[in-house]
Amino acid sequence: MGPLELLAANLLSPIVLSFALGVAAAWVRSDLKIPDDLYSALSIYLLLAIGMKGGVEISRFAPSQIVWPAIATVALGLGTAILDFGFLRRALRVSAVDAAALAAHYGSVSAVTFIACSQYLEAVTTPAEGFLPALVALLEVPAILIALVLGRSASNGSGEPMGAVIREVLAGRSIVLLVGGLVIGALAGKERFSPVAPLFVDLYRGALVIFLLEMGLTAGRRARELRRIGVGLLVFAVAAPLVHGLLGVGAGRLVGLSVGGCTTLGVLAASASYIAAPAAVRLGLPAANPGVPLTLAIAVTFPFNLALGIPLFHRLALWMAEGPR
Amino acid sequence: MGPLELLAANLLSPIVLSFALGVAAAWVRSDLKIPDDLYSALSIYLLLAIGMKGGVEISRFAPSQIVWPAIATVALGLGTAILDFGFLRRALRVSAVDAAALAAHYGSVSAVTFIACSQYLEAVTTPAEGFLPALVALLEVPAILIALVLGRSASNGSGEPMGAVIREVLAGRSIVLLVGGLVIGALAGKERFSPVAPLFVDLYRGALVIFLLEMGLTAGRRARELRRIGVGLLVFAVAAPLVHGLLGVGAGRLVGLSVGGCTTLGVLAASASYIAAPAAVRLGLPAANPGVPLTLAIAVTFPFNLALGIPLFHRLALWMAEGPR
Amino acid sequence: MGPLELLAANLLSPIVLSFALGVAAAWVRSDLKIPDDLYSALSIYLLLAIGMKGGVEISRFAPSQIVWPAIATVALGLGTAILDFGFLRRALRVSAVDAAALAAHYGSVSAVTFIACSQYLEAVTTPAEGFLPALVALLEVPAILIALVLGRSASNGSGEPMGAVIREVLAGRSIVLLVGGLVIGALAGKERFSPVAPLFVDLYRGALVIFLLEMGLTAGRRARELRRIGVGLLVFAVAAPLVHGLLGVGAGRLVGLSVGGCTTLGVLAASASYIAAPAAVRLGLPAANPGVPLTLAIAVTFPFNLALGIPLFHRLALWMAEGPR
Amino acid sequence: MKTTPLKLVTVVAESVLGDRICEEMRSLGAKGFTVSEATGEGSRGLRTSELGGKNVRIEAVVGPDAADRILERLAERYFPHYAIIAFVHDVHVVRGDKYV
Amino acid sequence: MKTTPLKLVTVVAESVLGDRICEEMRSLGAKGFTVSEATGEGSRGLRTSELGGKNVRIEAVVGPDAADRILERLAERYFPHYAIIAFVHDVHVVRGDKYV
Amino acid sequence: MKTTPLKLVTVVAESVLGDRICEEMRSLGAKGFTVSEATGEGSRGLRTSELGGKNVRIEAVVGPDAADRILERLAERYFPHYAIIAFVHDVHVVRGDKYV
Ligand SMILES: Nc1ncnc2c1ncn2[C@@H]1O[C@H](COP(=O)(O)O)[C@@H](O)[C@H]1O
Ligand SMILES: Nc1ncnc2c1ncn2[C@@H]1O[C@H](COP(=O)(O)O)[C@@H](O)[C@H]1O
Ligand SMILES: Nc1ncnc2c1ncn2[C@@H]1O[C@H](COP(=O)(O)O)[C@@H](O)[C@H]1O
Ligand code: NA
Ligand code: NA
Ligand code: NA
Repeated sequence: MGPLELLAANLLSPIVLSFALGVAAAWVRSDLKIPDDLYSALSIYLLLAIGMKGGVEISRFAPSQIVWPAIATVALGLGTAILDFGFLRRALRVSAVDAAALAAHYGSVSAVTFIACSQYLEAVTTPAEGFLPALVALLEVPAILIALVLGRSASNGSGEPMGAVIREVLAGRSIVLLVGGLVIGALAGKERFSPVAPLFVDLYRGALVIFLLEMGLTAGRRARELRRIGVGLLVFAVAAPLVHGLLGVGAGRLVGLSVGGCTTLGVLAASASYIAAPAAVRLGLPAANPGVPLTLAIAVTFPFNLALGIPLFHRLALWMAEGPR
Repeated sequence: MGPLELLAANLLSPIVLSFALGVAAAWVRSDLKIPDDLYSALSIYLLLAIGMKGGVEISRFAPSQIVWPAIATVALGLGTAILDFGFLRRALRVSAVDAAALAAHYGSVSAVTFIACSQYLEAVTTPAEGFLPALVALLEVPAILIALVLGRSASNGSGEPMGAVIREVLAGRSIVLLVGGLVIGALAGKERFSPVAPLFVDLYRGALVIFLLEMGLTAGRRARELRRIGVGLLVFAVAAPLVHGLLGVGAGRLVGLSVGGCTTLGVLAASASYIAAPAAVRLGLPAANPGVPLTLAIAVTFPFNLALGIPLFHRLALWMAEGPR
Repeated sequence: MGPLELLAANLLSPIVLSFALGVAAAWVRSDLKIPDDLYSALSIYLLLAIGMKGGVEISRFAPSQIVWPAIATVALGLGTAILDFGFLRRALRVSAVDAAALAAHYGSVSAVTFIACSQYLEAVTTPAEGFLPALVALLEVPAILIALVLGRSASNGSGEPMGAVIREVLAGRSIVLLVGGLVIGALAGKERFSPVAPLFVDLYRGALVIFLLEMGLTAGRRARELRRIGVGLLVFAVAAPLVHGLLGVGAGRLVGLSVGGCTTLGVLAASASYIAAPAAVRLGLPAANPGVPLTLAIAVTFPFNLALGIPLFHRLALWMAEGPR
Repeated sequence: MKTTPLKLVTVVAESVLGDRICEEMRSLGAKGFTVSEATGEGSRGLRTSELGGKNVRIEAVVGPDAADRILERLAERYFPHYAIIAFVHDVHVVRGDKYV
Repeated sequence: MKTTPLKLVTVVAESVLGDRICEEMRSLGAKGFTVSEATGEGSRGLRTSELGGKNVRIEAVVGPDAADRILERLAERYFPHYAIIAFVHDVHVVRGDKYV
Repeated sequence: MKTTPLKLVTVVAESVLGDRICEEMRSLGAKGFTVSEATGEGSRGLRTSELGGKNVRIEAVVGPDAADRILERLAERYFPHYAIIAFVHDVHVVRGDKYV
């Protein structure tokens, strides 16, 4: 498939269309609402599923194969957060707490973007390393921590004590489910995992359709707030994923990941957190405006990555692997 | 299979039995309760699933094959609503607003009855046109609108402005999910739909079992209110589906639908709305008693169609197609 | 497989690991929370599923094959409850109402422990009689009733009238769903059940993983209360399942059940109720402390049976069948 | 706006009592009530939403006599053994004659 | 602690009115409101959580004039046809000038 | 019916504060509290139930001193940066000595 076909393939996938349906429903102010408990149930399910699937695969790799990608991932998290913080302070003159809040969101990761990327790679039959879910867990935390440190030192640190915030992040449900799933999968192994595969593997993609419907509804509702956000920040919400994605693909290449792996690392770096980061920032940097980063992450960066970023970083990874064709 | 066996096959299907279990549980005042969010989750799932499956199929038909069935469907919606309104006013001397409320419910459609009908047709291996889900969406709205107009002109129109009510109906969740699902299915196409089929196709019938358990619980609870409803209206709640069903099967025959298609159109016409119509009537005709139409639709007409109407209209469609045997 | 391998196989199964993850998450005070409605949805699903699967199988047995196991089951329920009550009164000097409350919990049954046992038997390819789910329903009620009678006569019966409590137990959701599912399965039969099997059979084990995550969270939270409970009761919470399990396996042997059947009857007798019993005891014996039996059942006895009891009673059943090897 | 001075009785209790308390209220003169879900903590420990541990929060607008009767009944029947709190305060109610 | 005496308006109504009542409140001077779910029973029968039968419970801290205007508007527009109850009482509010 | 006059403190706040506010209340003398879910709107915008945007509604029956201490603490620690409202009013409580 050429690049345009890959793009089309992505745009016409049920998950992207379902996201669009959610946006449209919010736009016509439909009374359609995904029940809160369904949303929670789906996120628990999806996080546990990627964890467990990753855990089952991870035993096939030697630790030595994983250590460099892991280091690259942590470096990406720290690097992109510091980069964003600096850029927002200097170029956009954002206050220290707000810059730190944005850096925490954008340096961290969105697990759903990761899942959408895996679906895309499956659809275009490009395999990726089985340990990638472990990298999602690794990428989630460092950016949040460094950003909180940056924001608090610049603002004389009001908010909860840093220790309490770190505890909150590490015991947060996305880490617990991802890491817990990895451990369960690794301990159970392929054979004992197979009886639960009908739920955790076969239904995975369908569940994502419903989850993205809710993401679309939320993005559509939040889109109304975009006009109150300055154009500088809107540009940031598109530029950041591009730059992060480029760094991510490059880092993947550097540590020897496959094309699928490079694509995934790029997409991970490009994605912005909307679960772990908001909660941590609210407690660690209460003076930061909580609405702006969340709106940008959900209503701009997430759809950007979902629709364009994924095929783009795939293209980039191909190009790095094979040279321009 | 002969007619009695078809009836038995229907009555012993898990979905009919599950409805009966719900009724029984309500009757013994069990503390069994389907959580609200599960009910909402299941209706979102079922509406999206019929939409998407219909959308995938619809591309196999030329628009010219669909246009006449579509016109017949709209005519059915308008016709049955006007018929009901006239009958209720004249024969039963129901007040204008209450007659209009009933006409809105009975002229519109119940998506779950449609699904039960599809299951039945599959079980008796009678195929039906793939575009029928689109007709569900088409049949939902016209009756509600005409009934509101009739009721409001007869009662000097209190309630929300008509424009607002129309907007509310069209942006209501059942239309959004059905039409949205159709569009997603049509755009994605069979191949891209297949990864999500394990959720949206394979689990469909099982999900219906749980949904009908809740319908049974609700019907059972509402059945207690039946004794406060006059016998005329009770007769209406059985006569209306019979007459509508006959008209629906006939209309299907007229526009050249298959036996399965005629059955389905009959069942659709015979079914009464309990989601879209109640909400619209509450806003458009607030003076109407909201309890009576809902109780009749759920506690009389729905079980009637589920248990008897579906095999009956199937029989009728067979008879029209093949003549009496 | 030798006994140690069987134990390992059980401890490394995804459901046991998932329970452990829940305990760990509660221990680190994670914000992970299974939504209430998801918990209810899963219990409805699991109860209905075991009921229906049992109902489909039950038609393959003659009533004469089931009557003795049924009698043994009722006797087990009554016997273990009376035994526990006497032991708690005499040996541990527990007050009459509290002893009765514990006897009601421990004489009754936990459906989830039954399910975990079925999974285990499948994993070790040991078949069990298809009518066992009916025994779960039978074992649930008698112990609760006899314990209430014992407790109320010893304490001059405050609380709701006994008739109301019995009604509440029999119309309780676990009985309604189990018995209702059995009837649906038996009436529908294998062929009509097959379209709903993808939901009720294939997803069963995966659903259990999520359910056990919640059980683990609850057990973990309740574990903090264990230090307030005397050591005598803690010993009871382990000794009771051992004694009951031994009686159960023996009773199974006596009435001619297979090794799988004996194991299951042992596990059923060893398990303690945490749904039906707590509700009934709260109404029938309001003076009893409701926290202690629930904490013991969930935080001690359930994990004990899940991790150790199941393989142990399997071993015991094997030994009784084949003699020591 | 013309309003009627009445009493609002609020009860929070373990959920197993929900239907019973509503029934008591009805029989003691409440013309209606509103129920919502809650969790809570009190002398009988944490009542989280876990397995059977939820609370119900019941409110009824009633006349002063009915308020008294309801509190009396609750105190007598449910306070000894169940997790429950009940309090009352004055409210001004639209179309208040409907509720006495 | 310095607090401001204000009014708390509480409305329980069938859920189809939820957004409309919030809108009315806003337009009549409420600077905010809190909404929760409820079920209930009243003269229009049981409003359980079944199909479309839930209630919303809306609270707004407002000044006395706004309270009056809100009750007036609700009584006029919604009391004739809808399942609804509304009442008001005095509260002491932290940082109360924010809400008038 | 003998009741004790006490204070009911009601707090509605963004949900991330839930556990913290309960903890503050406990440490300042509340013997119990009741928590429910809510959504709402205020000066910090709409707090719908979407992603992280819910509110908690916390009520505690306390003596007048504890009420004062609680409001003081909330005003000092949480009002500057968080979405929160707090108010207090008089209630008459059954078995009220339990709560002071
Ligand atoms: N001081 C209080 N203020 C508000 N609610 C309370 C208070 N004490 C108890 N409650 C509520 O009443 C329930 C039962 O209390 P108790 O009987 O003290 O365990 C608790 O779970 C709380 O929801
Ligand atoms: N006396 C009352 N006390 C508390 N809530 C009430 C009362 N009467 C009615 N309600 C609530 O208001 C709703 C509508 O009442 P109604 O318009 O009387 O049917 C009911 O569903 C209850 O939630
Ligand atoms: N005037 C009000 N009346 C009732 N609740 C309010 C009011 N203002 C704010 N709230 C609640 O308090 C939360 C936080 O308010 P705020 O800090 O003003 O954004 C809102 O989400 C509402 O739930
Ligand atoms: Na990132
Ligand atoms: Na119809
Ligand atoms: Na037992």
